[in-house]
Amino acid sequence: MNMQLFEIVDKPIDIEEVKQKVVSRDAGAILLFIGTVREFTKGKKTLHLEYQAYSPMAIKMFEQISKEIEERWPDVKIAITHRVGHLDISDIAVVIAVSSPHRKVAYEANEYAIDRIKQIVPIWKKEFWEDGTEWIGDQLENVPYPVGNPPIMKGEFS
Amino acid sequence: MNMQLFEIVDKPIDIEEVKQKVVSRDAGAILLFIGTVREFTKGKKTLHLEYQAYSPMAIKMFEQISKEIEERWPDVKIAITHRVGHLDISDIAVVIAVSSPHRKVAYEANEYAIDRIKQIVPIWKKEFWEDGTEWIGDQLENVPYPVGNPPIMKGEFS
Amino acid sequence: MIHILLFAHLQEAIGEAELRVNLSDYTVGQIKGWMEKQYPMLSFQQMMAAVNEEFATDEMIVNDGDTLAFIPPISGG
Amino acid sequence: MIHILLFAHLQEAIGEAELRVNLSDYTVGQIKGWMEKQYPMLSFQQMMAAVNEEFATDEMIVNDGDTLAFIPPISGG
Repeated sequence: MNMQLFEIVDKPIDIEEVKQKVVSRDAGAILLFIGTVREFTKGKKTLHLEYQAYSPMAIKMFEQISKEIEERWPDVKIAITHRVGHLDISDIAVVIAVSSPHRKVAYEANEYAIDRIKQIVPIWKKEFWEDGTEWIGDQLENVPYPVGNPPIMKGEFS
Repeated sequence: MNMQLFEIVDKPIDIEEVKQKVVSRDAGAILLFIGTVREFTKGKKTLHLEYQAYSPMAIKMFEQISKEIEERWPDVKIAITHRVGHLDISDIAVVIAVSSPHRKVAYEANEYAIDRIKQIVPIWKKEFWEDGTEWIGDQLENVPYPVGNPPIMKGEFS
Repeated sequence: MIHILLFAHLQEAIGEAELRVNLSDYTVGQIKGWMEKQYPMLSFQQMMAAVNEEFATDEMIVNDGDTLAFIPPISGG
Repeated sequence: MIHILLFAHLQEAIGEAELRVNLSDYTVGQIKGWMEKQYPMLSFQQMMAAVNEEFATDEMIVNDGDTLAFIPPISGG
């Protein structure tokens, strides 16, 4: 079985495979977040997407998010797979699997993971519309970074 | 494709199948809650479980939960499958699939669904330990019902 | 004639999943009392009940042909 | 010699995914200034950067053999 907990892939993601990585006899809850390509964003129709990643750094950032989660919720297991390349509407861009003895923590840790991915993991999305294309960043969806610094936690520069 | 959104089954649950029921071109997030059989609860070792359901009423209660969610979060789609019969450690007891254009709502609606399932859906779990068995109810895990009334919302008796 | 459905520990204690009894037009609360007389080791007063698959109060009348289910504290999910 | 990695709109605008330049021992901030001279249509001052796959401040010095990646606003997930 593939036991790399954090992956960037250029093929469709098998959600069952990501889930298997967090299965545990101690788990009472497994929470899977599946990010899918939405057709309409603010009324604008997306034809398809392209994702690009700085893969080795993205993996390191996934590991850092995992470490942050372990500090907050020690009993949680987490696995993340993000896809790159061409994605069509309803295709899966990312799967985050979290297992925990109790469900409340699974929801919290999973949501924490996706929020942090959107803050610190170097992955970019290019939207293809009927009237053009654009690499998405703070222009449309994300908050601009504070000057000169990413919105990350202290200790990351050590 | 099986499009019954709410099911009680006596075979292993296929999470991919439950997920497919909520796939949508409008969805940016799909959240799957997977309830699994945990080996230890409060230090006590579970050997296996048995679930029993009042199936037709359980399906009605799933539909009611869906209706409550639709009122609160109109863009959400939801599907629920619960398994009954003999379950071993790590087996899947329940899968709740929620899709939504935006992720925040997917987390909220999914957690709402599992909380409500534990309040109003007539399903019972029997624990098998090394030293005995017990049908689980308020004795161990759940809050006792207020006298004479289930903890449900107004309007349900109409 | 009404149908009474039993689940979980009730089903095991009584040894039946379903009873058919001549208790039409009694209330849920009255039928609970009757059950406690039949099965003195079991307690029904604080137990939830459903008539025809909908939660029911103790005051609800159970009509001929109805199904009354006793719902012990649930533990699904 | 240092490696500069370019992604997203930077990669498309410059037409390269990687540059090799003789800018060892300069700071990230100084290299940003150099890039803006080379590519006046692009803005680097407020952009995040990473040295050897770790986020880096403008004051960090980039050594010979290091990899400096410019990280435009991200949009993964």
